[in-house]
Amino acid sequence: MDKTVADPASAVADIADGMSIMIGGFGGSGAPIELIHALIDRFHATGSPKNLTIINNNAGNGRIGIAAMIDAGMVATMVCSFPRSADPRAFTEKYLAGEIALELVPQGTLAERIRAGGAGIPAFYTPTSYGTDLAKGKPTAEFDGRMYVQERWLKADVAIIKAELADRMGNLTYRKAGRNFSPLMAAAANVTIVQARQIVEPGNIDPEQVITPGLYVTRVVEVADAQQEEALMRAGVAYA
Amino acid sequence: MDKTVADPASAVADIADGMSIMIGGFGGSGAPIELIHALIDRFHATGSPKNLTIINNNAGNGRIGIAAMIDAGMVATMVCSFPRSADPRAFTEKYLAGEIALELVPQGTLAERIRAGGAGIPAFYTPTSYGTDLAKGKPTAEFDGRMYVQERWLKADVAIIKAELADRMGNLTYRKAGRNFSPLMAAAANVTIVQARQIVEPGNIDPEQVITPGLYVTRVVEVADAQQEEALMRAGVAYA
Amino acid sequence: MIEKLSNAQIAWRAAQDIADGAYVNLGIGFPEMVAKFQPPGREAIFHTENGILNFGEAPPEGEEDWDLINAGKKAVTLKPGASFFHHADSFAMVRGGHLDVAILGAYEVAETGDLANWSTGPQGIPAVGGAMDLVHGAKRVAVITDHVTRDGKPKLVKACSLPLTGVACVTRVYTSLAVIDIENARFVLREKLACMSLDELQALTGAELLVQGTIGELIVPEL
Amino acid sequence: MIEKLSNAQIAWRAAQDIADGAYVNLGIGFPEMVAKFQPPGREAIFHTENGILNFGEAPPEGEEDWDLINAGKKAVTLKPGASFFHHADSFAMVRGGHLDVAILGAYEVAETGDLANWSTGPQGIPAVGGAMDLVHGAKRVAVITDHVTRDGKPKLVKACSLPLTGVACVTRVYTSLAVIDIENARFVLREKLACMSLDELQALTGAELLVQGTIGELIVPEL
Repeated sequence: MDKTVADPASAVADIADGMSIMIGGFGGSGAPIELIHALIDRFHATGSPKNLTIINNNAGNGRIGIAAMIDAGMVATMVCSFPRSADPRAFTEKYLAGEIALELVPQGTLAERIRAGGAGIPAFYTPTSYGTDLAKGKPTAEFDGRMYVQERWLKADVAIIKAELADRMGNLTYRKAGRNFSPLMAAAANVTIVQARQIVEPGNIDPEQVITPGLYVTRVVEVADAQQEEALMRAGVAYA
Repeated sequence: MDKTVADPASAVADIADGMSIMIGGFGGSGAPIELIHALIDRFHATGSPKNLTIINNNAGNGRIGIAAMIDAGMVATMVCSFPRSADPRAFTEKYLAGEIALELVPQGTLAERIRAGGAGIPAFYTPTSYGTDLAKGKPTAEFDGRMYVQERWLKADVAIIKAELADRMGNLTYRKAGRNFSPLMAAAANVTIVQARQIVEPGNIDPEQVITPGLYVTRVVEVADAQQEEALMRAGVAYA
Repeated sequence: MIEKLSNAQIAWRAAQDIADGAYVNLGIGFPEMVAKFQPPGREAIFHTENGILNFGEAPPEGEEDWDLINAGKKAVTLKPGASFFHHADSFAMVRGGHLDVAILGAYEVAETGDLANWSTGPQGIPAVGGAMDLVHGAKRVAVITDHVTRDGKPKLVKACSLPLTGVACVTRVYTSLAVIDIENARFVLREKLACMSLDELQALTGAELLVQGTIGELIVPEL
Repeated sequence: MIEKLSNAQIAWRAAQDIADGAYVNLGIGFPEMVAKFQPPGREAIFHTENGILNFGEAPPEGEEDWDLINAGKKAVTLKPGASFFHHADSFAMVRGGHLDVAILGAYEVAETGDLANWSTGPQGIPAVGGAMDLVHGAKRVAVITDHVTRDGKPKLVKACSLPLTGVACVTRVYTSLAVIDIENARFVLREKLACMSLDELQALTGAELLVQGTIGELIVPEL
């Protein structure tokens, strides 16, 4: 079993127009910049993929990563909890112009909905958002005297995430708080694409330390010197 | 912050009559034998704790561990998925005599209910058990054309579990498949009591490798040479 | 007298349908035997409910590590690329549809795909384990079973008489006499032993066997 | 002119109520300041939504690791005994009631305990983050805020006019003028600045301040 592919471009080659894509990362921490930029490269070369639904905690920062996808006009809908950032202009401009849709989801509900998508739980109840605008139209129910909102699972066509180590069977570890949404997204997508700092042979990751077991992973590409969104943003880099 | 205590007896000293207790382990793998036996010792010395509800995947094996609790007459109710074992006589005799109650829960539903208890999710839907006797009386609902059963969270007064390493803040790792239900139970109980093979100083467990963060743990006792239920059972040991 | 397949031969036949790279859960007991018959050159990855992916064979006697067991509480070993996870994560894999195949035993299988394999009725101690989760999780749920009970009664039936494990969940049955798919709530005969006529097989089956196209010969090596 | 507390002084006062060994989440922005004022000898453990428990201060500039950030996307460091976990596990801690205290900012707090702190209305870009989860998770949900808006209008009100973050969730408010508990859907005044009369404070508050027993003096060091 060998899930490795040669480069980011081939890793994301089957992502098509109209797909929903979960993108790992919280701000720049854990953001798979090279995979995102490979998608942007293909869009500039071919006009695809476009009309995408992107699921991420945020909505991009500066002019790189998800922000650059939005700038390029590839994104039809953002599903996120916090579409603000140090430099939120890409999303802000499109949103105020009515050119991008927003589904705003409380952060813990976003995480749990993705977790439910991977775990085969079609719906669950949470106290979060009860009585607020974000619960409007959702079923509610009382349990043990307290009111809860029913939330549905969230799945996607594709997840693209960043890992620290991968083996060629797709077992993954993450780096520090770069873990965030990625293990959840890996389980909730039909196809999970991983950029890892290093790909090792099976047996070289301690089974106790695997965070994402390989059965969730479709393909893995090694990106040894990955760029960091926050550093790029601070350096004023624009990817286009 | 120091959550360590001197010995198993003091670790479980506040477990009282009528409590619900989640006990980690799947068969003998991860079973906290010394903590269980400390409870049995107290019962023999004082008549308490009794009338307990025990939550575990199984219902004891041979005449040690949970089986010995049942033999001693401490257990009023077992909540489990599989009350059979190589030597199931302790539970079987009491059950057939009508002296112990059984709540039978599918294994994945048991795990998810405990996970929900720890995660503040009062109810969720699962396809498991739909259309079977184990779904009788439970609400059902259709999502995306498929039928699901509503299950409720499961919490307990106390969890007693076995870990590999602990630090004095309660951060835990587990040993191999001894992990099983323990991280879930640690989060779903009011009081979580841990026996660990070794207690180390904070900082001596890699933050990437912590499986149960310390905030779920109430107290930790070091049991360096813990007994293994399966080995005891095979050796014909009876604890009384 | 028809020479039916042995359990090992049924397990062998089921193993031939497991693709290279498949993630597989084998029920405790008889289904565990399927792992022994992986075709050469194919690498299946076995999952066990108690939190291991990619475990291997039993260790030599005396070398067991009782923290390293499968769902049947038997000692196992690890293969390179194994991982451990807790029970909720383990059943997320099951329920979330991440396993390619689950292979289970059966008391009865109905032509609707209903399975009864956990309870023989109100007497005795009920025990369900992970079976009810497995039948609603894996992409393909197959059953391996003798074609009839010890008393010679059909195990493949119109409707189960025993308590159900799951509704409309089984898609293929490997028996001691035949390979049968369940499609549109009907048994579709795919393969049968050559020494047995369709009528003979039908007589041992509790619901009608549909024939679509040719019936393959169920050929299994001596084991 | 009343000399109200600075933000640092409000944060200092809130920090005095955090017990030794408490697990604490501080909202992004102003509430993060509370961590600076832990009383000597007390060890609080700070949680951040993006999956760290027991993080510490910011690293020196130039030494940031951008995979080691807090929910406000600021670089942090680790203390001994830290741990990493994914987002679902992180919010299980929050929603499951495992944090002792969450301290948040506010646009408005109602005497019912309702909190509005995520949206100033339909104009602009809405962003909620983890606030709606935090208000329904921690055992104690406290707010730190100026007592009035920049325009001098009360932030403590009978009913919130802005979109709610949560219903009946706040139990204590630390303001620039007072410490107020919310009990039985009423504001109960616990401490106020000595230089200010009850009537003066009431005039700046949008709902009645109950007095139960003595009102403590809100004493905070120069910071």
